[in-house]
Amino acid sequence: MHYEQLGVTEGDFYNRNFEKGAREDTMILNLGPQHPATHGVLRVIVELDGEYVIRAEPVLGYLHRMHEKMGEVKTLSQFIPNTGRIDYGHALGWNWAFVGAVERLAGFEVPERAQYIRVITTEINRITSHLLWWGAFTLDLGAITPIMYAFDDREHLLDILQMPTGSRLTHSSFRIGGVCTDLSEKFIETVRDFIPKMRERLPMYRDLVTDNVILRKRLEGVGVMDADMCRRYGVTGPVARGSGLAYDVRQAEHFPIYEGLDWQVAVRTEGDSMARYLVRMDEMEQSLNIIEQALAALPAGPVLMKNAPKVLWKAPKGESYFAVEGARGKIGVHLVSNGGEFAYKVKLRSPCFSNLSAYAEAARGTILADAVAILGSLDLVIPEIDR
Amino acid sequence: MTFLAAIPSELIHIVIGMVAIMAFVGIHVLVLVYAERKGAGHIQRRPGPFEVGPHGILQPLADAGKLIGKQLFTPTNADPILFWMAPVLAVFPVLLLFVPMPFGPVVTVQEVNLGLLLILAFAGIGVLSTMLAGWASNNKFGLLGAARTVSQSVAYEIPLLLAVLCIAFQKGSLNLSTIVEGQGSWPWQWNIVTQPLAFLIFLVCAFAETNRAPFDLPEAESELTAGFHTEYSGMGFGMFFMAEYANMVVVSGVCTALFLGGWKGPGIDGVWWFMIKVYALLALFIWVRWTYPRVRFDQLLNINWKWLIPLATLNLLGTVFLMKVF
Amino acid sequence: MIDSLFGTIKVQYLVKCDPAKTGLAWSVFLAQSDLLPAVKLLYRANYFLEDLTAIDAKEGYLAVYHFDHIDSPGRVALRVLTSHEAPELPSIASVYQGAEWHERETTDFYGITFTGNPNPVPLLLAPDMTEHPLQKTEAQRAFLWDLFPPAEPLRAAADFTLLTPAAKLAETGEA
Amino acid sequence: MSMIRKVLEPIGDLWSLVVGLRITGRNFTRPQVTVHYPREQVPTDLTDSYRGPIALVPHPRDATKSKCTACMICVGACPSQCITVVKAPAPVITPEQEKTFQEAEARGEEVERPVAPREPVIWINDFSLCSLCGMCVEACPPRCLTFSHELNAVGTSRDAFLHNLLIPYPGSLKPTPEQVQKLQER
Repeated sequence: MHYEQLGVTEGDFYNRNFEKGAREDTMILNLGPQHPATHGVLRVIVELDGEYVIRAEPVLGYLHRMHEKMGEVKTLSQFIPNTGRIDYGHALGWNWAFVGAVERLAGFEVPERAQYIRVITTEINRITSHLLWWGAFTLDLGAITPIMYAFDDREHLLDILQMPTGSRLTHSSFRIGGVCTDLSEKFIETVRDFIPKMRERLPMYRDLVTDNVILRKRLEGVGVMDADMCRRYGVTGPVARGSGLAYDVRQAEHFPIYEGLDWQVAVRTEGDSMARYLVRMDEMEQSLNIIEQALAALPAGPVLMKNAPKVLWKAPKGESYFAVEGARGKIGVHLVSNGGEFAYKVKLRSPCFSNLSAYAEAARGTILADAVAILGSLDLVIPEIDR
Repeated sequence: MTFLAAIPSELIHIVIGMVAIMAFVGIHVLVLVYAERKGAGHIQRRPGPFEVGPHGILQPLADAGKLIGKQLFTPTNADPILFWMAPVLAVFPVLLLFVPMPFGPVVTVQEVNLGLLLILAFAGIGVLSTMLAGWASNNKFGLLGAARTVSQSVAYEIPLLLAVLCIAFQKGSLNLSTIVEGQGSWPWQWNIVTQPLAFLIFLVCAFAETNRAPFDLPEAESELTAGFHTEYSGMGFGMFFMAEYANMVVVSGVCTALFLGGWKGPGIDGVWWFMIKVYALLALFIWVRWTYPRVRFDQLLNINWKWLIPLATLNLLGTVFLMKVF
Repeated sequence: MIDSLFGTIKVQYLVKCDPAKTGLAWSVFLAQSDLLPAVKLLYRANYFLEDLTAIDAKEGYLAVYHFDHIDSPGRVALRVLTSHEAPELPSIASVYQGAEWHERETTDFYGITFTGNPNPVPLLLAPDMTEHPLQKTEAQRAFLWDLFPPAEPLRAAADFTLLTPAAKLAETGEA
Repeated sequence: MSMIRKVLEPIGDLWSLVVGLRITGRNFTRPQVTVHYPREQVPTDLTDSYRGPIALVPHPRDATKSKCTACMICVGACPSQCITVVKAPAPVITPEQEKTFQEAEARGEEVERPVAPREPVIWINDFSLCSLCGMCVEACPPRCLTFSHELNAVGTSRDAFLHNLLIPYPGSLKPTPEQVQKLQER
């Protein structure tokens, strides 16, 4: 009421749009774009009846960079650094999806050693991503210490990942037809040393957080998503696997290296936040298994195919779709080429985008603290949603 | 000189006591801020404050200087009177709570017959300040924080009272000094041995009443940004901060007096035993905060209504029954 | 599988692709009116929506819907053409709620209107923005037959000429 | 049975709280993992793999020069257009020289006219735009570009990030004022 006297209409376009469906006796609250629980610049408008969330609507676009347009104005290999910046958590997954799409379009055969290196580095990157999520999620639930322990391990993993990729966050070490650097002896040695250390840390995480009664009571039965809901929203990744859908792109799309290794797809059937949590904790262990086996089976050979495309290389005409299991779900790159050095169309399928679209339904009727917990359990990386 | 002689010595006693309390609270807030940050740091395997002074020992002073230097900011459409009354109301009742605190055999500002009652009564004012702060800041997060405070504090005062009543019945007094006198020097002579359940209930309620993690819902950072003090800047925030730490000292002190034998201990009785026990409890407060996640609002109330109140009532009835029998 | 699933629908063009070469298992061209029935069939067959985008070509905007299956993976691409002048498509958000955001995103990028979208406001771009960044100029646009390499369709409508090169079309026209 | 479980469950729950306290307590006594940055540095074997701002590899025979031939491939490869390379101009031929050349040619001798040296005169990397992707390093035909391990590329102005690579790397990263001016004129 004061705002109208001041000549200010309350809220912006999205607020007014949201208010159209609101009840008279409720409070509309903007969580974000600057809010501790939204991990970046996501904004969620919620309609609250007391502490109960009646409706929620995520508002996106605060970190929109139009990567798909950049894909059309940069040559195919020049776009690789961009893919490392779509999702800061699991940059190599995006790297792989893009170079995979180009390789599939051109029909390139990637050297086997390069494929192994891709598997190893992507899995290390997946663990760093899950550790980041684990810390941030427990922070959402009010436990401040776990993130520090997670970052302790994550820093070691980033040191390791820095050896082949040269950077600590926005890795972009995959190239069309291979990878840019070979694994050093030191890398292999350090990873071998680190795996048992990490295996010792995981029980500590379990005792400190997973088994904690407060956390279990906060997550069990909260934000239940059933399999049908996952399908309707295109939810993938650990979120879908927490709802009993045993869908992992690593298995579903027949990745040659993964098929030769002994590992399981982590699945839980409860569909609540705790199931999503446990799936990710299991995945860290599975990733360690994969890394260990892949290191043991690492073949010798070149890491980049002969005649790997140069900057001004013209891709053949046609289209291709390549999907990778990212830390957050199915990363897909749809590439259409008209035979030029630029892509005619690049579509980046972001897992977080689809996962977040289910949030409005999952959060309906929950208490505000649960809404925050569900948001955290989806493992959102905002730059990936906005692209 | 005749003028001074005309002042009743009681009054001088109280004035000196109040000044001493203020100094005590001020120093303890600074020490606790440092201890908490250092403790959090070491639990998380980092150094904590390190740059200001040796091992960051001057960090609380620097923080205080920063807070004092900041602009005091009243949000648009806030109620300025209530808005600025709240932080004042948060700090001053807490100072009064130290009046009947039995630091040592003679080191008490004023022995009050109904000391326990006085502490419980004035502690209730803290809720009012939190509620006013949330309400007056014209902020939705603040409002939610205020609503949470009221239901949380009101609910948790019941088991707290019931737990305290057990001791009061057992010792037949509401005077804290008398209660301490009634306990022996050795740990097995303390009330915690006869009333372990009351001690646990008191401890849980103490966490809730002081808004400390895992019950820090009114200022739940990840949900309500900063809850009731979202809009406070500078010393307005600083006073809430002070009140929180002063409250911690008070509940630790009361807990020590009621359950842990107060100033009594093996060897020579005295203030040091009281302070050692208070610091141990404060360390527990800090330790717990950096270990657990936050409970949810309905769970918080469920713990209270479904567990603490029935248990406290049963405990009280049992105590009364046993006292009648023996 | 898809050809039997879409038995009741008048499919314009249906190709079985090699997933190792294109990543797709099936590529289907549909008329606008057949989109919603086809999507309903896919939903009943437990497919999930992967993404939705459009390709700006000379003939118009080609909206591309990617679906995949949890238990028997194989990507299905549904393609529907709409004109540059009045780009409009039926919304599938009533079947796949997740499509709501994808449609809003496509509206932002290409200016295609999805009739029936429950909340048709801009998603990623500013609400007051009128440009659609992924639209191409007429010179940049390519023909669809130029983008999609020729393939042997399992089913094709007689009047479907989108993927026939213009030269060939002229040839057959003369003949 | 369920009754017993109902009684035991809260005890187990409370025990999980004690376990949590034990873990944080144990960590309290362990040494810190923080590196006190200005006083300590991370070990150099970590920074050796770090890809910092690009630098020119010194020529094996003359360390003051590089093998760069100013072929401009790196300029085209860069996704962010952050590289500016200017070829050395052809030497100015004075009329007298020209005359001698012509005379020599008239005599039918082989004349070696001075040509532009195949080297850069300006080699500036705008580090504020660089994304450290390594496209230039990989594209360079004589392999004369490399990543430095410089962690502390900081500055207080935009000009400070115009790295002049012709000045040998462990030294000043700043271009000379004339070069900055030239760059701005272009």
